[in-house]
Amino acid sequence: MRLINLHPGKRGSKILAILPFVLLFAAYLAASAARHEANPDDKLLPTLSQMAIAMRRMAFTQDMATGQFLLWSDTAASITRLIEGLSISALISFVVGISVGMVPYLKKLLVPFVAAFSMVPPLAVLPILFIIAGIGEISKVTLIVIGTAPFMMRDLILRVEEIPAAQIIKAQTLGGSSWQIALRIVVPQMLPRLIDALRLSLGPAWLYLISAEAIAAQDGLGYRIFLVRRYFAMNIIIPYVIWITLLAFLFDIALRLIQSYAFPWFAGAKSQ
Amino acid sequence: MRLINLHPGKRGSKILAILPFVLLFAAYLAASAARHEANPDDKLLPTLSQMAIAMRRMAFTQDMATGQFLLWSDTAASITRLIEGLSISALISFVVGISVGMVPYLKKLLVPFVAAFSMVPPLAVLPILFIIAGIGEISKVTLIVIGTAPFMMRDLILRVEEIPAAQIIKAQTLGGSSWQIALRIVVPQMLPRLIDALRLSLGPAWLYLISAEAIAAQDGLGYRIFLVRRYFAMNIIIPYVIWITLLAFLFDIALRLIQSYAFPWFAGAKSQ
Amino acid sequence: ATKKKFTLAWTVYVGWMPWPWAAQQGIVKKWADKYGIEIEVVQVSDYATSINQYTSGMFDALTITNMDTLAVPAVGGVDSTSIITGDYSNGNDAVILKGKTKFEDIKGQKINIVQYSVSQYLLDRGLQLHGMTERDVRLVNTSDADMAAAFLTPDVTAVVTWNPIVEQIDADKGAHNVFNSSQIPGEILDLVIVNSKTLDANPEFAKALCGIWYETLGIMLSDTPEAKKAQAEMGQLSGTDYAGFASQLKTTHLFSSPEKAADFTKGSQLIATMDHVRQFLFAWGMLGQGAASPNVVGIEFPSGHVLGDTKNVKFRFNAEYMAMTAAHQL
Amino acid sequence: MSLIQIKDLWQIYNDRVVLENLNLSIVEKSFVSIVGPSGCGKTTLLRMLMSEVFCTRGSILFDGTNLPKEPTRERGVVFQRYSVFPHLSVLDNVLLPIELRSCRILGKILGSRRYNMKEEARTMLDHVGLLRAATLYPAQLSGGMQQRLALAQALIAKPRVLLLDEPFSALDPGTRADIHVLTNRLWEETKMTVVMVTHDISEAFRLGTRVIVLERPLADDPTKGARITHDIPVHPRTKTKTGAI
Amino acid sequence: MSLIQIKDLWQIYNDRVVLENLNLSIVEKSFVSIVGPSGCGKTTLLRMLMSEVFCTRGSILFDGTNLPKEPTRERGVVFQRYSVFPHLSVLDNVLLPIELRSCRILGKILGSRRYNMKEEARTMLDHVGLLRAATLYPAQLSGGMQQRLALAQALIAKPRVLLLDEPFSALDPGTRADIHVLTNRLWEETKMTVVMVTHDISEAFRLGTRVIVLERPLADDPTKGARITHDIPVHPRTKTKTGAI
Ligand SMILES: Nc1ncnc2c1ncn2[C@@H]1O[C@H](COP(=O)(O)OP(=O)(O)OP(=O)(O)O)[C@@H](O)[C@H]1O
Ligand SMILES: Nc1ncnc2c1ncn2[C@@H]1O[C@H](COP(=O)(O)OP(=O)(O)OP(=O)(O)O)[C@@H](O)[C@H]1O
Ligand SMILES: [Mg+2]
Ligand SMILES: [Mg+2]
Repeated sequence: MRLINLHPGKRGSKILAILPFVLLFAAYLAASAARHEANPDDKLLPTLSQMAIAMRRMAFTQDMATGQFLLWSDTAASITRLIEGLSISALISFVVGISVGMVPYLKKLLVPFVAAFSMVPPLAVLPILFIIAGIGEISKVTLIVIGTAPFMMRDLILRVEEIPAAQIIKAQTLGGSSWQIALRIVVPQMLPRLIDALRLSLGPAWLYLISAEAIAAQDGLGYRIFLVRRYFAMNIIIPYVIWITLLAFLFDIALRLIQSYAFPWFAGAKSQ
Repeated sequence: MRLINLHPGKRGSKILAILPFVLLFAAYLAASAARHEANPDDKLLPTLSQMAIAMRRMAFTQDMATGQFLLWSDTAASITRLIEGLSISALISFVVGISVGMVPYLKKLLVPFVAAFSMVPPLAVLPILFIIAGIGEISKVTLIVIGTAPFMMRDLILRVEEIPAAQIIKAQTLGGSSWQIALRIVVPQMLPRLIDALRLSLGPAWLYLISAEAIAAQDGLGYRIFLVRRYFAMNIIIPYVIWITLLAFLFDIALRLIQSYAFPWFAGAKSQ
Repeated sequence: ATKKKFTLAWTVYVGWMPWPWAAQQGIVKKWADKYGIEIEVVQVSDYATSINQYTSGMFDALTITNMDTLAVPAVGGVDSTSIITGDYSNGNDAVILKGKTKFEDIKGQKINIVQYSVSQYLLDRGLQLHGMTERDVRLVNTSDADMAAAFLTPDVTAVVTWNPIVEQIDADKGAHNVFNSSQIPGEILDLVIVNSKTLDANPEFAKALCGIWYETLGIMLSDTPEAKKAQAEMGQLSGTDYAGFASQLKTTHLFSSPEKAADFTKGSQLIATMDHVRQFLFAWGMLGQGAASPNVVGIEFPSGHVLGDTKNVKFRFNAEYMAMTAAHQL
Repeated sequence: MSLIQIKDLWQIYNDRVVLENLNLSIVEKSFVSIVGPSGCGKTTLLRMLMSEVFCTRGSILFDGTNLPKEPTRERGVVFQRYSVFPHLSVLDNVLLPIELRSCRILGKILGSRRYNMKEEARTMLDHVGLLRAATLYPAQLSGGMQQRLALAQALIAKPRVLLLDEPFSALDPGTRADIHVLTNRLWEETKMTVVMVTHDISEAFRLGTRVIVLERPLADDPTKGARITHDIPVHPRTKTKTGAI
Repeated sequence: MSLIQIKDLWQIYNDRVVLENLNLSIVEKSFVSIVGPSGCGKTTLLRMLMSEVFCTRGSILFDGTNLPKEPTRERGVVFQRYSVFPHLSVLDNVLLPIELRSCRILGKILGSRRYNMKEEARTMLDHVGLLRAATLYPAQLSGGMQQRLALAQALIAKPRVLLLDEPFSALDPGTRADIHVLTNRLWEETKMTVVMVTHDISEAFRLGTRVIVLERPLADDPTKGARITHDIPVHPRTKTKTGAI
C-alpha cells in the first residue's frame, strides 16, 4: 500500500494525537529532574510541585498588597482588554469594511490607505502610541485595535467583494436601495465572516495585549509575566503561558460555537 | 443612481487614493508646528527638517563608535535576520506541511499538536527561548521561526488538503508512488502557495524581529527604535517606522513578482 | 469648584516603591486633601515610557534619575524641578562578570547592558576609574527584564544592570560583582521631579508630595512591626517578598530624613556629579542633535549656581520643600 | 407595441467587437429565446438589458424611453447560479422583494403586516411547489428547487420583463423537464415578457415564442462581432412536441 | 472472459443503503454506460472500481483476482473536473505517466531519453487534436480541450480499463458532439474496456455497447438501495444514429 493510503484506526488516531503531548511532558520532567539533580535551586525548569505551589499562591491566596487573587484579577484584566480591543476593532472593521466594499468611491479613497497602514509594524509605533494614547486602559486597547483592525478591514473588504455580483444585481432588480442591500443582503452575510476574521485575529490580539501590558499596566497576564521575568520566576511564567494558551483555545472554540449556532445557514452556503 | 453604482473616473480615483495620505501629512505638519510654537525643543512631533537632519546623519555619517553608517548597517542586520528566519520557517513548514497533509498517520500525529502549539503566544515564552537559544543571532531568528512557522504549517496542511482528491487518485492511476506524487504533483503546486503563506507571515515576522531586537541586540532597525526611545528621539523613530513600512511593502511586492514569474500557471489555475 | 488634579508617575524600583504603598494606605489622599488638591499616583511598567510621557506633558511629576532628567525632559525643553532627592544607589547598580574576578578583565568583552541608561554611566565611570574607555568594550543593548535570563546563557559573560536583577545574577555561582555604585556613592540619584511651570503655579503640590514621602519613609524605616509589614507589602508590589525587598533596600541609600536630603542637595558634590553626567551625555550624543558643547542646557543648584547655559536652564535642583518639611512647615 | 427596442447596438471590449450593429424589437408578452455558440455575446446582451454593462454604441429603449442606467424593479433576472440569497430561508427569500418595497428604511417588516405578506409569499411558493421547503435554507435545496425559488422570487416582484441567463443549464435532464413545465405555466398565467438565453436549442424552441440565433461570422476575427443570423417565430401549438431529452 | 466481476455488492453509508446487492460482469473490450437519476450511486460504484472507496459487503474481482486495495495503473480515470494537473503544460501532462514509470526516484526525466518520450507524447496529443496547444497550461484551455487532454493522459498510461465519471457533462453541446466522435475513435482503436457514468441518456446509447440503468425503488426510503433495473445491449451499427443534439 502507498503511504498516503494507509489510515490509522480510531484508537490508533487517538493514541497518535496525544503522543506528542506526552513526549513533550516527559521530556520536560526528565530535563527538570536532571537540572534539579545538579542544582536543587534551579529556576529554569521548575518541578511540577514548584509550579503547583506558585499557582496555588497566585490563584487562592489573597495578595497582601492589593487584597486580590492575582491569577484571577490578572485574567480578568487581560480578558477585559482583549474583548474591548477586539470588539472595537470588529465594529470599526465591520462598518468600514462593508462601506468600502460596497461603495466604489470609498473603495478608491480608502483601500490604498488601509493597505499602506496595515504594513506599519504596530510594535515599532508602540513608543509613539503610548505617548499619544496615554498609559491608561486606552493605550492597551488601542494597540490591539491598531494591530488587528487593518487586517480585519482588508479581510472584510475582500469578503464583500466576493459576494457574487449576480446577487447584488438581483437585489437591485428586486427594488433594493443601496442602504437596503447593505442591511438585508450584505450585513447578514458578513456577520459569520466577521467571526472568521475575529478568530484569525485572536493570535495577534494576544500578542499585542502582552506587549502592551509589558510596557504600561498594573495588572494583566502579560504584566505578571513581564514583572516576574526580572526574578526569573519560571515557576510562575510556565503555568501562566499554559493558562494563556488555554484561554486562547477557549476563545477560539467559543467563537466557532457562536458562528454555528447564530448562523446555521453559513456552513452549507460555504461548502457549495 | 444608487451609491453602489456610482464610479469615480480615472482621475477622480487617483485623487481619492492620495487624499488620505495628503490629509495625514498635513495634520502632522500642523500639529508639529503648534507644538514647536509652544516649546521650540519639543521632542514629540519633530519637524520635517529635524527628521531630515537626523536621517542624513544616520544614513551618511559614520558612527563615531563603530565607524558604520547606522541606517544601512541596521537595515542590513534586520533584513538578514528576517530572511534567515523566514527561510528556515518556510523550509520547515514546507516539509512538515506537505508530509502531514499527504500522510494520514502523520496528520493524526501532528495536527492537534501544531494547533495547540500555534496558540502559545511566542512573546510570553521569550525567557525560555533565551535559555535554549542564547541571546545572540540564533534567538532572534528562532523567535521569527517560532512566531511564523506554526501558521505557515497549518496553512500548507490546509492547502495540501485542498488539492482535489480526484487529482491524487488520478496520479495514482498513472502509476505514481507516494514519493513521486509528492515530488511531481504536490510540491510544485504548493510552491506558489508557500509564497502566499510567506506574504501573510511577513507582518508577524517583522513584529517578532522588532521584539527580539528590542530585547537584546547591537544593531537592527528595531534595536535602534528601542534604543533612541530612551532619549525620546522621535526624529529618528518616525523616519525609521516609515522606512520599515516601506521595506515591508517592497518585500511584499518582491514576493508577488516572484510568484507571478516563477509560476505562470498559478493565477489561471486559482481563478478557475 | 473642582479640585486641581495632579499626576505622579512611578515605575517599579526599590527606591520608588513607597509611592504606590502610600497611595494604597491613604497617605496620598490625606496630604492631598490637606492642600485641597487631588493626586493620582500612576504606575508605568516601562521606565523609558514614563519619561517620554512626562516629557510630552502627560504627567506633572515623575520618579526619575538625575541623569535621565538631564537627557530627556531637559534636552526636550521641558523645564523640570527636582523637589525630592530620595536616595542614591549604593550598590544597586553593578557590573557583573562571569567567571572573572577583576574589573580589568572586562577589557575586550561584550557587555550586555541597557544602553543610554544609568548602567552605561556606571560602566563609564568604572572604565574611567580603571583607566579605560568604552572603546575597550563592546555593548549589546539588552532589556532589563531579560537580563537575568540572558546571564544564564553561555554567550553572555558580562552584564551591567540594576536591582532586583543584580541580586538574581549575584546568586549565580560564576557571577562576580566587580564594580558597583557603592564605589561612586551619591552619583546615581533617584529624584522626584515636577514640571517647573506646574510647580510655580501650584507649590502646594510639591508640599503635599514632600509630606507624603517623608511620612511614608518614617513608617517604613522605623524599627517596628509596621515597618516590616510596609516593606513586605512594597516587596509584593514589586513582585518579590519581604526578604527580597529588604536586601534591595540595603544597597539603596535612602535619605531617611528631609534634613539629610536637603543638605545633600545643597552640597557641592552634587555639582561635580552633574558635571560628570553632562560630560557623559555629551560624549554619547544625548544632549541633542547639534549640541556643540555640554553647556547647551543649564542646570541650576539650590545655591543659585548654574552649570551650562544660564539662559536655557531646564533642570533645577530645589531643596526648599525638603527644608520646609525638615522645619515642620508643611 | 414593442416593450424593448434595440437600435444599432455595438459592444466592443478592448478592440474585440463582441456584438455588431444589433437591431431587435421585442413585443410585450412574448417569450424570446436567444441561442448561439459559446462566447458569442448572449450574456453580454442580457447584461445590457439589465443595465449591468453599457453598450459602446447604439441605444436600447424600454417602453419608449431610454433604458435606466441601473437595474430596476421592472426587469427581473434569474441567473444560472447565485440567484437566491444563501442566508435567507426559502420563505424569507420570497418575502424579501415585498419587504424591500414596503419598508424603505429597514427593508424588513415585523408584526401583523408581516403576516399578510407571508400569506402572499406562501401562495407563490405553493405555485412553484416549494411550500413544504419554506423553512429550509437554499444550500439545503437541490439545484432544481433553487431555480424554482429564484423564479418565485423574481416573479413576486412583478417585473415587466424577466431576463433569464441559462437558468436551467446546471440541472439534470429530469429536473429540467419538470421546470420547463413550470416555466411554461407561469409564463402563460402572468403573460410576462421573457428574454431567455440558453445554449440548449431544444429548450429554446420548447419554451420560446421566438428564437433568435446570434453568431459571429468568423470565430477568430476580432473585428467582426456577432449578429443575428436567424429570427425564427415559433408557433404556440408545436412547442410541446419539439425535442426529445 | 469478464474482466470485472461484481458479486453481491452492497454499499451502506450511515444506515442509508446506497447500492443493494449488485451483480455485474463486464467483459473485456466492452463499453459500458451507466445511467440513473441523480444520487442513485453511480459515482459510488465507479469509485469502488477505482479502489477509492470500499464496499460494505460483497466483492469485486478484477481479471479473476480481488481488486487491489488502492488505485493502480491498470485502471485509468477521467472525472468531470480536476482530471489534469494545473501546474503542468499540456505536453508535460501527457509526459507525466511515462516519466512516472521510467524514473521511480524522481518521476522526472532529463536529457536525451526525454526527447524520445516527448515524441511519444506529441503523437498522443496529435491524436486528440491538441498538438498546437502543447505549450499551454490547462487553465488556458477550454473545457472541451481539457477533457481531451484528460483522455490523452489516461490513455498514454495504457490502462486495461478506463473509468469515466460524467466526463463530458460540463461541456456545451457542440463541443460534446466533437468529443463523442473522438472517444468513439479512441475506443475503437485501442479496444480498451470502458465504464462510463453519465446522466445523459443519448450519450449513453451513442457511445456504449451496453447501457446499465441504476435506480432506487423508492427515492425516499433509506433501507432500499439502488439496483440494476435495466441492462440493455446496444448494437454497434445503430449507435451513430441515436439522439439529436
Ligand atoms: N468585461 C469584459 N471584458 C472583456 N471581454 C469581455 C467582458 N465580458 C465579456 N467579454 C467577452 O465577450 C465575449 C462574449 O462573452 P459572453 O459571456 O457574452 O458570451 P456568451 O455568449 O454568454 O457565452 P457562454 O455561452 O459561454 O455563456 C467573450 O469573448 C468574452 O471574453
Ligand atoms: N462518503 C459518503 N458518506 C455518506 N454518504 C455518501 C458518501 N458518498 C456518497 N454518499 C451518498 O450516496 C448516494 C449516492 O451518491 P453518488 O455520488 O454515488 O450519486 P450519483 O449517482 O453519482 O449522483 P449524481 O448523478 O448527482 O452524480 C447519495 O445519496 C450520497 O449522499
Ligand atoms: Mg453566457
Ligand atoms: Mg456522480
